Formats: sequence, structure tokens, C-alpha cells
Amino acid sequence: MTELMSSGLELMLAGMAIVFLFLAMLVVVINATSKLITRYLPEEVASHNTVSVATNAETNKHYIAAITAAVHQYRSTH
Amino acid sequence: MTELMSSGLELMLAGMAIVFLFLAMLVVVINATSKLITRYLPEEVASHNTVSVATNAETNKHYIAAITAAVHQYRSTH
Amino acid sequence: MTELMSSGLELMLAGMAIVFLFLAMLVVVINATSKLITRYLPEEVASHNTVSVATNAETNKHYIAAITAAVHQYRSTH
Amino acid sequence: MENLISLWQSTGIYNFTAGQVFMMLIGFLLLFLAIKKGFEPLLLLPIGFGAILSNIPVAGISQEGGLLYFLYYGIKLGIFPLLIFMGVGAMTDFGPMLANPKTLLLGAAAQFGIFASLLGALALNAVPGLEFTLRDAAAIGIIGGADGPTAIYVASKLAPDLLGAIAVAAYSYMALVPLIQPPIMRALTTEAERKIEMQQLRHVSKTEKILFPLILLLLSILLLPSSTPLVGMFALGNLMNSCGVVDRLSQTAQNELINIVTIFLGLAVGSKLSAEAFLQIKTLGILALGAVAFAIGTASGVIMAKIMNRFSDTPINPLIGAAGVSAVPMAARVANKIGLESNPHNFLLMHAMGPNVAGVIGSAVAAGVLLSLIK
Amino acid sequence: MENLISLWQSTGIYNFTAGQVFMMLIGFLLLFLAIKKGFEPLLLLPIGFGAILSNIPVAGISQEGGLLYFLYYGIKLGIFPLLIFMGVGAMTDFGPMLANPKTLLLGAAAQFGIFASLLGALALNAVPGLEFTLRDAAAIGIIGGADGPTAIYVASKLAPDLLGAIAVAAYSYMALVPLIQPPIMRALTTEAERKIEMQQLRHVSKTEKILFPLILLLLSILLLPSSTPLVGMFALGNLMNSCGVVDRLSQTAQNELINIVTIFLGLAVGSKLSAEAFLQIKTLGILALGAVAFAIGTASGVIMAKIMNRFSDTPINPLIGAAGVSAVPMAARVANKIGLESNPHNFLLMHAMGPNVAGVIGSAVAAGVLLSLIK
Amino acid sequence: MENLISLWQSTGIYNFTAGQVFMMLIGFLLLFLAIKKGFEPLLLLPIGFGAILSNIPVAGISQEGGLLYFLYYGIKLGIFPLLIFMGVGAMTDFGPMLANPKTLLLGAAAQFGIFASLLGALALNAVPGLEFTLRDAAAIGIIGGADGPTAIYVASKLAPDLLGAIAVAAYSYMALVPLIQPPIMRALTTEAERKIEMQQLRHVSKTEKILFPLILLLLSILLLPSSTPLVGMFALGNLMNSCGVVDRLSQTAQNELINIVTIFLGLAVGSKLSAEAFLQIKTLGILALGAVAFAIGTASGVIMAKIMNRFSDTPINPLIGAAGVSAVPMAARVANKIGLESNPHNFLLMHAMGPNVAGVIGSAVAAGVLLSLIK
Ligand code: NA
Ligand code: NA
Ligand code: NA
Repeated sequence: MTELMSSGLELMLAGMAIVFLFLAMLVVVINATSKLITRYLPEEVASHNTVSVATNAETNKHYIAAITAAVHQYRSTH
Repeated sequence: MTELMSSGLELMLAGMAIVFLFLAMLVVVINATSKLITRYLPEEVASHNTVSVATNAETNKHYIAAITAAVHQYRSTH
Repeated sequence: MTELMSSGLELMLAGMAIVFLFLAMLVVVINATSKLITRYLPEEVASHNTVSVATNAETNKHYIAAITAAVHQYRSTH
Repeated sequence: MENLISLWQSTGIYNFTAGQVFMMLIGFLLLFLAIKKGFEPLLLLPIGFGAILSNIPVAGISQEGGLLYFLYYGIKLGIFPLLIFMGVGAMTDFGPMLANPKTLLLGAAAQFGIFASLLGALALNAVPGLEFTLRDAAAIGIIGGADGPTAIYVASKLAPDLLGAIAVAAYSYMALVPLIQPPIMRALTTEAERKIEMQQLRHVSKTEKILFPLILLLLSILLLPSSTPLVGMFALGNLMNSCGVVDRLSQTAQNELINIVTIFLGLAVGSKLSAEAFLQIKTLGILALGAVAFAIGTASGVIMAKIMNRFSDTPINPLIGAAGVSAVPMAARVANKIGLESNPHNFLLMHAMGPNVAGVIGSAVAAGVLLSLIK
Repeated sequence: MENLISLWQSTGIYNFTAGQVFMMLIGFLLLFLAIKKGFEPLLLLPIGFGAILSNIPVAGISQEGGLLYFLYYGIKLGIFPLLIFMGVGAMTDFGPMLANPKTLLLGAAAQFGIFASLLGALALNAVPGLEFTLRDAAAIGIIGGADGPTAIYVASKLAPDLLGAIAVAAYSYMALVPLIQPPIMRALTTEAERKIEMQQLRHVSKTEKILFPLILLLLSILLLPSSTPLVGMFALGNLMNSCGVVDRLSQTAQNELINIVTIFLGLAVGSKLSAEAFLQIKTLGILALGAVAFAIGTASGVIMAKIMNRFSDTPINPLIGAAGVSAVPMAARVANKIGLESNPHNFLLMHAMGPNVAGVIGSAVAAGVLLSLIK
Repeated sequence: MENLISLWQSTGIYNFTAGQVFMMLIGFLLLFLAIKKGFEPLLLLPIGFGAILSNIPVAGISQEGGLLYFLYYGIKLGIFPLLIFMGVGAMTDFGPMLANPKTLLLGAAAQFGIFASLLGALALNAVPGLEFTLRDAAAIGIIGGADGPTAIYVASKLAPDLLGAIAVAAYSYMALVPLIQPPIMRALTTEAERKIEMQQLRHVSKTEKILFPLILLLLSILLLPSSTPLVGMFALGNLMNSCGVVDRLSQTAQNELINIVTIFLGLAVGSKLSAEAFLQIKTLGILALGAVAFAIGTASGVIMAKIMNRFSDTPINPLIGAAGVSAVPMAARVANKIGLESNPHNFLLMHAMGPNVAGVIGSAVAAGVLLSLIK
């Protein structure tokens, strides 16, 4: 019984310690990541993304144009 | 064989009796419920509902206002 | 080892043969089906379809009219 | 060369049995009926396809290790029919029935088809070569319930060997309701009766609609617990829909979940359409008895409606009695259509929906009786 | 006659035990709370219905061969809670938390409710007739996590016998958050504190949102692998949503899939509400400890926020500490509401969402500790 | 203290093996390719995540009792790939292929990649340390089918140990089609050939589209029953879509159902990316052979198209031969793109869709051959 309580208390101490440790480390890592991102891939990331998206969009536009044209051609004759 | 038929007949009688009994009881209970509802929680129910809904709606309106404002505030600065 | 290679080679020959045979037969059957369809159920199919669809559509229109009317009647009084 | 011979010996052509060919034709016939004739396509298409797949020689798709073998567990364990019943419950509106509860009795009367064909199955034992046990007879009778998941649930419990034929018969006759019912309805009613206009239905409050599935469940718990798996899942679906607070669950139950289960259930039923199980005189008996069940159910419903019309203070058009067999919503539409023929301004649809959904309850109750009394 | 007697002996009325009647009433009570009071209806409705179904005599719906028996495997094997957690992950926006990461500590503090009630459960062993093992106590404590799937996952691993009571307590108290939390929040804060306005949250980039679930997963892999089933599925759902390239999977995870699993999970949890398992003094202890857990968790969160406010360079309104218990998004809304009472222009909702979702992570971590340390 | 030590001993850091770390890096690499590079994200994201989860020490997520262990049954029993194939069938439009059936032969030719790499795998046995059985070789060869579910289905039957590597190779190379194919296509064709304009496709009636899946199924039943699980489910999906009477089933098959199964299948495939299974020289062999298979398949398709162009009365642009590998619709888009480079008014997309979907049939047939001839 008292043994049970003492292992419960141990569990509480270990548990809360780990929960705090874990979330505190998360705070540190998030802050670090956020700084790294804003420093090394700040708007670069955004612009890089935008560029690649744009490229994709363009490529897609080509595809879509091609598809539309092909479908149109295909359907218009039937 | 005849035994089989007789148990089949018994099954038919018991079966139809129960089906009728069951659905007839359902008729009675539905009618009773419907009367109870219209007597004891007639428009009261409706109005009670309406009120609680209204309260909810109001609360929700508050929440929505809060959320909208918060989101707006949050976004407008970024 | 060489036995393995030879059974691999056999597998390749049998496999490619069957794949070609299968798809070639599919070509033949598709062509035949397409000809049969255009010959025996050409626009007939289409028109037959159209008719049956039309009948269905009409029937459905009747149903829909009936349902609409019934629902309307049912609701208008409450 | 050896390879080629072994390949030839593994072709379908080499391995076909006559029975498999025949059953595959049945499968294609079901596909034809589903696609070209519009017969209950949501179920007959997967069932027909399952029949084809399970009769392919060598492939073993419905044998241990095959897809249909695994899917069949969903029926064997009773899971699929109950999930479908939950979805059907979520789709069902009990409003018209609650507005005119005495139409529940029409749903009761129409279940006579179940017990009459049960008796008929036992009588067919007189025919040499036919041998139906009481369990078989009960499973066959339930075709008369005109309700797919109920029939499959009962058959999977009482006579799994007959499941394929029973399911096919049930869904086929449900699709044939517009052909089977009208002559019987016309024969049993006079023109004057068919012209009867019914009083407008009263308003049903949301509270009544929320309470009904609970009342239904409670009654079946008290009186007939063996019906509660079916009635319970049906009531759950209906409550999820009517209560209005779990709409996302209700939507999923009546759309994606029921669709997924329908595909699986259809394929699994089809896997029971094997030559050994299906190509027996029994199957002809089942098909004949199924038709009888539908006819008798229809007649009982109409006659009950005529009796009620005599004693009721408000007029009852006997045509709506035919809707008591269930086959929702087809039977109600048929009643409406026949009514319009006699009186173009008489819309019976809403009135027929009452006995129609009552028929679903009636067959679930009848199923409970059969499952409880037959050991 | 025999038939009638055997039928009577198969009615529910004949076979009811007092315990079953009582549990069925509990089931109806849960339905009432879900439908009329709007208490977590998505889960309490299926749980309540499952409780009714599983206490029907004769039918055996939760015994071997019954539907709920099969559905329970989804919990027993840990599949359902993890799939729900994936869906919840897909629905969660970590933006507000990432904008103000120190609020994570509030989510940590609020987990004190878990361990306090664990200790409380052990202390209750002093009460004669109550006997909680360490496993039981841990499963009870997790109620304080205020997170349904986590509680069910932990309880299914550590104390499956208590699962029903624990799940009911967890979801009931989550629904009661607007009643439980405000008095505690008011008691522990001054009017001035409640008026504190917080700085606007900074913009969070898409890259941060994509990386966060991966960082979270990585940390739990390195430090606490026993938490990775929960954290992993949560992170998967969140990544599917934030990455933007698998939207169809993310949509299905947070809609149809989670809906289907919710129905099944609810019914399966309800199947654990049997008279033998539930009608024990233990259950009263569980309900009491659950309330204690929520209260202590709330208090810890608020106190932590007060401490942080003292040492932080940017102001922190202590009310948002209460949101650290999770109970997303209810607890955050409560914080917002109490804040508005003191300062009608102070919208704390977004600020409270940070600790709110941090609380989910906190309880998953606490669950990992319990699963790892208790053998 | 003891607790802390036992906790430390339960951390991931304490328990990691080098292999697990490496495989986790592979998992993160797959996530990177899926999210940042857009490589088949619908599958590589769940596969990568599954790889991470299954290599977490202590947690045992892919061991008995873990989530991925249970999900893997869906692959082991062959259920998931077949359900995905049904969904793919429902999404496939055979119109362009039916309009120009001779393009089916291009889909046949491109399967040469499968058998060439099978032979290559056997030849690699000469390399010391590499040992591929005939079953292994066949499972590796099927990567050349450029069709995910087919590859997973065959690998799960013939060489489950190689499943992870094979699936990763298949999906990676499918994503790399725009890089792998163009140089081969350019090398094997002249500028004049690439400029060839093709005749407009004829109209395909609805009846033809409905009949095609049935014809396809019938042929595979007659000739190659071992291919019918794959072909059958594909035909079922296609029929559900083309027949127009079961739209709700077709929609669910190609949306929610395939999405759910895709998540599960991806995670389960990932669970086969364990260090023991993946970190072998074999894997390098598999990756190399996969690339070879894609290259040879592409070349065979192009060469076949050149031959056909010589003998056909209507012109055939050899570029569309490359689409015969399947990898729908990527390969068809590549053909279209390369064609546009030579002739900006030459839209080959629709013409390339014919061999593209024919390639799916071709690999299913090839899979049937392998499954039937290899014991
Ligand atoms: Na019925
Ligand atoms: Na929490
Ligand atoms: Na292919």
C-alpha cells in the first residue's frame, strides 16, 4: 500500500519532469527552427516556392492547354 | 413431414400474431407519445427548443464574432 | 545457375508471347465488337436508348410531379 | 514447351466445368438486368460480378486466400447487413408513418407473405428431390420481407448454403415490384376503392421523430430481443439522422459507409453463387416461392387495407396496403401510380410511405421471430 | 403453446436483470445528454447506443458472434483510437502554438491533473471495497488528459475492464468543461489579470507548419518511443494536412474515415458498459477522480500561466493556461469567454489555441510515460 | 532513480541501431521527395512515414500488436492492392484506346521491360553476394510494369521480403518517368518521326465503353485465369463507372475507398522497410534493375511504334510507344511534351492515352503469367 503510493509518487515526479522536459525541448527546437528558417530560407523559401510553383503552374498551363486542345479537337469532330 | 408442416403452421400463427401485436403496440405507443408531446411539451417544447437554440445561437454568434475578430486581427497584421 | 537462366529465358519467351497474344486478341475482339455495334445496333442503340431513357424520363417526370405535388400538399397544410 | 503445356493447362478454357460456365452466364444475366433493365443495380451489379469472379476456374477468388473469401466474412459474421441497415435507417423518414400510425398494421399484414411461403417451402418437400428443413424454409420465407439486408442477415444465420439464391431472388423481385404488384392490386380492388382520396397528413414534430427510433428499439428489447441487432442498427441510423446533432456521422452512414459495404456485400453474396450451391432444384423452388411470397404479401396488405377502410373513420385507399411489403420506395411509387390511373389528382405517395417503412419494421420483427423460434 | 412459452421465455421482460435495466438507463441518459444537452454528441450518442445494445438480454450483441464483439477488436488492437488521432491531427492547426511556442509549457503544466488523480486513485485504496492497481490508477489518471482517443488507447492497454467508465468520464467531463473550468479560473485570477491583453501572434510560415509534425515525431522517437504510436499517427495526420500535396488523403482522414471509426469506436466503447464492469464502487471512484483531474489540470494550467506572466517580457493572460488541459476547442473557447467578461475587447481565442493543442501533445507524452513505466 | 534509469533505457537514443537510423533517414528522404519534389506523394508520403514508424526502437509499431502489423494483413491477404485497382479502374477512361485499338500492341511491347529485368535479376546471381531466386526475379521484374498495385500484389505473393524495396522502386521510378524517358525517346526517334501528326480519334459509343471491361474480363478468364483477381477488380471498377447506373458506388470506389486504402497500403508497405530487409546488396540490385526495366520498357514501346508506323496505313508517332509502360498519366504527358517540342501544334496526349492504359492491362497480364508459371 505505502509502497504503491511511493511508486505512484515516483511516477508523478518522473512523469511531470518528462512532460515538462519534452515540451520545453519542443519550445527550444521550435524557436531554433523558426530562426533558422527566417535566416536561411526566409523569403527565399517563399520566392523559391513561388518560382517552382510558378514553373509548375506554367507547365500545368501548358498541359492544360494541350489537354484542352486535344479534347476539343477530339470532340469537335464527333 | 406432417410434423414439420405442423411446426411450420405453429410458426406462422405465432409469427403473424407477434408481428401484429408488435406493430399494434407500436401504434398505441406512437399515439400516446404524440398526445403526451402535444399536451405536455406542445409549443412549449418548440419554444423551449427555440429559446435554447436562440441562446445557443446567441452564444455562437458571440463565439463567431470573437473568432472572426481574432482571426481578422491575427491576419491583418501579417 | 544456367538452368535458372534458361528457365528465365523460357519465361520471357512465354510471357511476351502471351502478353502479345492477349492484347492482339483484344484488338481483334474490340474491332469486331465495334463493327457489330455500328452494324447491328448503330443509331438504333442510341435511339433505343434514347427512347427508353425518354420513357424513363417521362415516368420519372410523372413521379417527380407526383412527389412534388404530394409534398407540396403535405407541407402547405402545416 | 513444358511451360506452354502447363500454361495451356492453366487456361480457363481447359479447366472450365459446365456448372461454372452456366453460373457465369447467370452472372452476366444479372449484369444485364442491372445495367440495361435498371433492376436494383446497386446490388445486382456487384452480385453479378461476384458470381462471375467466383466461378472462374483456377483463380480461386472465392476460395481460401481469395478476395471474395475474405469479404464473405463480413456476411458470415453478420457485420455487412447490419451496417447497411444502419445506413438505410439514416435514410428513412418516418414522418408519414408517424402522421398516420394505423398504417403500421398494413406493414404487419404484408408480412403474411413471409410465413405463407415458409409453409409453402415445407409443402414442397412433397416434391421428390426437394428437401427443405425448417431453417431453409424460414430463410426462404424471409424473401417475402422484400428487404435485402434483412433477407441476407437471416439467410446467413439459418441457411448460409441458400444465401446466394435467396439474395438474388430477394433483389430481383424487389426490382420486379412494378410488374408483380399491379395485377394483384387491381384484382383485389374496385375502381371506386382505387379512387379513394385520403386525408392530408398531420404535421409531425421533430421530438416525435427523435423519440420514435428509441420507442421502436425499446419495444423490440422488451418483446423480441432476437430482433434487436437488426432493429437496433436501424434505429441507430434513424436516430443519428433525426436528432440533428451528429449530422456528419449520419451523412457518412448513408453515403460512403453504405456504399463501401454495398460493394463488399454484393461481391460476397455473388461468391455464394457457385455451381454446386446454385444449380439445384432447390433454387427453382426458392425462385418460385419468392414470387409467391411477394404476391401473397401484396394481397395481404391490400386486403388488410380494405378491412381497415371499412372500420376506420377516415378513408383508407386499399392500394397503399400493397406498399406494406416494404421494397422501399418502389412499392410506394407503384401504389401512387396505380392510384393516379384511377384518379389523376390523387397522390398517394406520402400515404403509401407509411406502410412502406412499416413493412421494414414488420420484416425485421418477423426475422426476430424466426431467429428466436427456430433452433 | 410450447412456442408461445418459449417465446415468452425469450422476451426481454422475462430475462432482464436489474443491472441490465440500470445500464440501459445509463445508455438512455447518455443519449439524452448528447441530444438534448449537446454533450460531445459525436461520441456520447454512439457510446450511449452501444450501452443500450450491449445490455439487451438474450440478443448477445456484445458477446462472441455479435456485432459489438467484433467492433471491439478495433479498440482491443489499438486501431480505432490511432485512426481517430490521425484524423484529429489532420484537423489541428498548430499555427497559433508555433507563433508563441512558450505556451507549450502551459500544455505541460495542465498534465499535472493526470498524475494527481493517479495518486488520488492510489490513495482511494484506503477506502474499504476499493482496490486500484497501479495500472488502474494510471488509466484513470489519463482522464485528466481531457483527450478522448488518448484516454481510450491508454485504458485499452492498461485497464480494459475500466475502459467503459473511463471513456464515459473523459467525454462527459470534456463536455462539462464550460461548467467545471470557469469557477476555478475565476478563483485563481484577479480581475486585473483577466483583463490582460496579449500581443498579436506573429505570422507562421508554411515551412514551419510542415516541419513541426516531423520535429514532434523526431523528439518523441528520441526521448519517448512508447508515445510514438499516438504521436506518430497524430503527426502523420497533421503532416498530410499541412504539406498540401496529399489533400485527398487529408480530407478523407478528417472526414469519412474519422466518421466511420467514430461510429465504430463509440459503439465498441458502449459495449464495455456492461453491468458487471460498470456497476461497481470503482466507477464512482473513477467519476470522482475524473472531476478532480480536470479541476487540478485547470488549476495547474492557470497557475503556470501566472508564473510565466511574472517572468515573461510579453504579457500572458493566465486564463489561457486553463486551455492547456486540451479538450479542443472547448477549453480555448471557455478561456475566450471568461476573458470577454472582464474585457469585452479582449479576444483570447487564438492565444488560447496554443496551449489547447499543446495539451494534446502533453497528454500523448504523459500517456507514453505511463505506458513505458508501468509494466 | 530506478525509474529514471529504466526510462533512459527506454529512450530511442539508448536503443537505436545504426540500421534503424539509416532506414529512418530513408523514410525522411521519401517524405522529402514526396513533399518537396512532388514524387508520387499520395504513396511515397505514407510509405515514408510508415518507414519511420516501423524503425522506431522499443515502440514495435510494425511488430505483433502494433498498428502497422495489422495493416500489413491488408497486403498479405492481397486485399489492398485489389481495392486500389478497382478504384483505378473506376478512374480510367478507355475511350482513346477503343478509338484506336492497335495501340494496345504498344502496351504489349513495353512489357518487355518486365521480362528483361527478370532475366537481368537472374544474371546478377553471377555477382558474389547476390542471390535472387526465380520468384525474386519475377517480383523485381514487375517493377517494369510501372504500375504500383500490380507490383505490390505480385511482390506480396512471390517475394514478400522484397516488397518494401520493390514498392519504393516502382513508385520512385514512376515519379521519375519525366527524367528517365525523354533521352531514350529522343535517341530512338528522328526529328521527322517526332513530328508525325496522328489522325483524329473516332467517336466511341457508350455501349463500347460498357462492353469493354466485360470483354477484357472474359478474355482473361478464358486465357489466363491467374490474372483475373487483378483484371477482374479493374474491370469491376471500370464497369461501375462506365455503366452509369451505380454512380454512387463508382464515386466512393474512386474517392473515399481508394483514399482510405491508399493510406493503409502506404503505411503497410513502409512497415516492410526494416533495416534487415532493406539494407542488403539486393536492394541496390533491385534499384538498378528497376531503372533498367523502365528504360527497356520505354525503348521497346518506341521501337514497336516505329515498326507499326512502317506497316500501318495511318501514321503513328513513335513517341506514344513510350507511354505503353503505363505510369498513367505521367508517361502519356511525357510523350505529349516531347512531341510538342518538335511540333508545337501536335498534341499527342489523347493518342498516348491509348497505349498508356493498354500498359496497365499489359502488366496485369504479365503478372498473371508470372503468378501462373512460377510455383
Ligand atoms: Na417487409
Ligand atoms: Na491534455
Ligand atoms: Na505496364
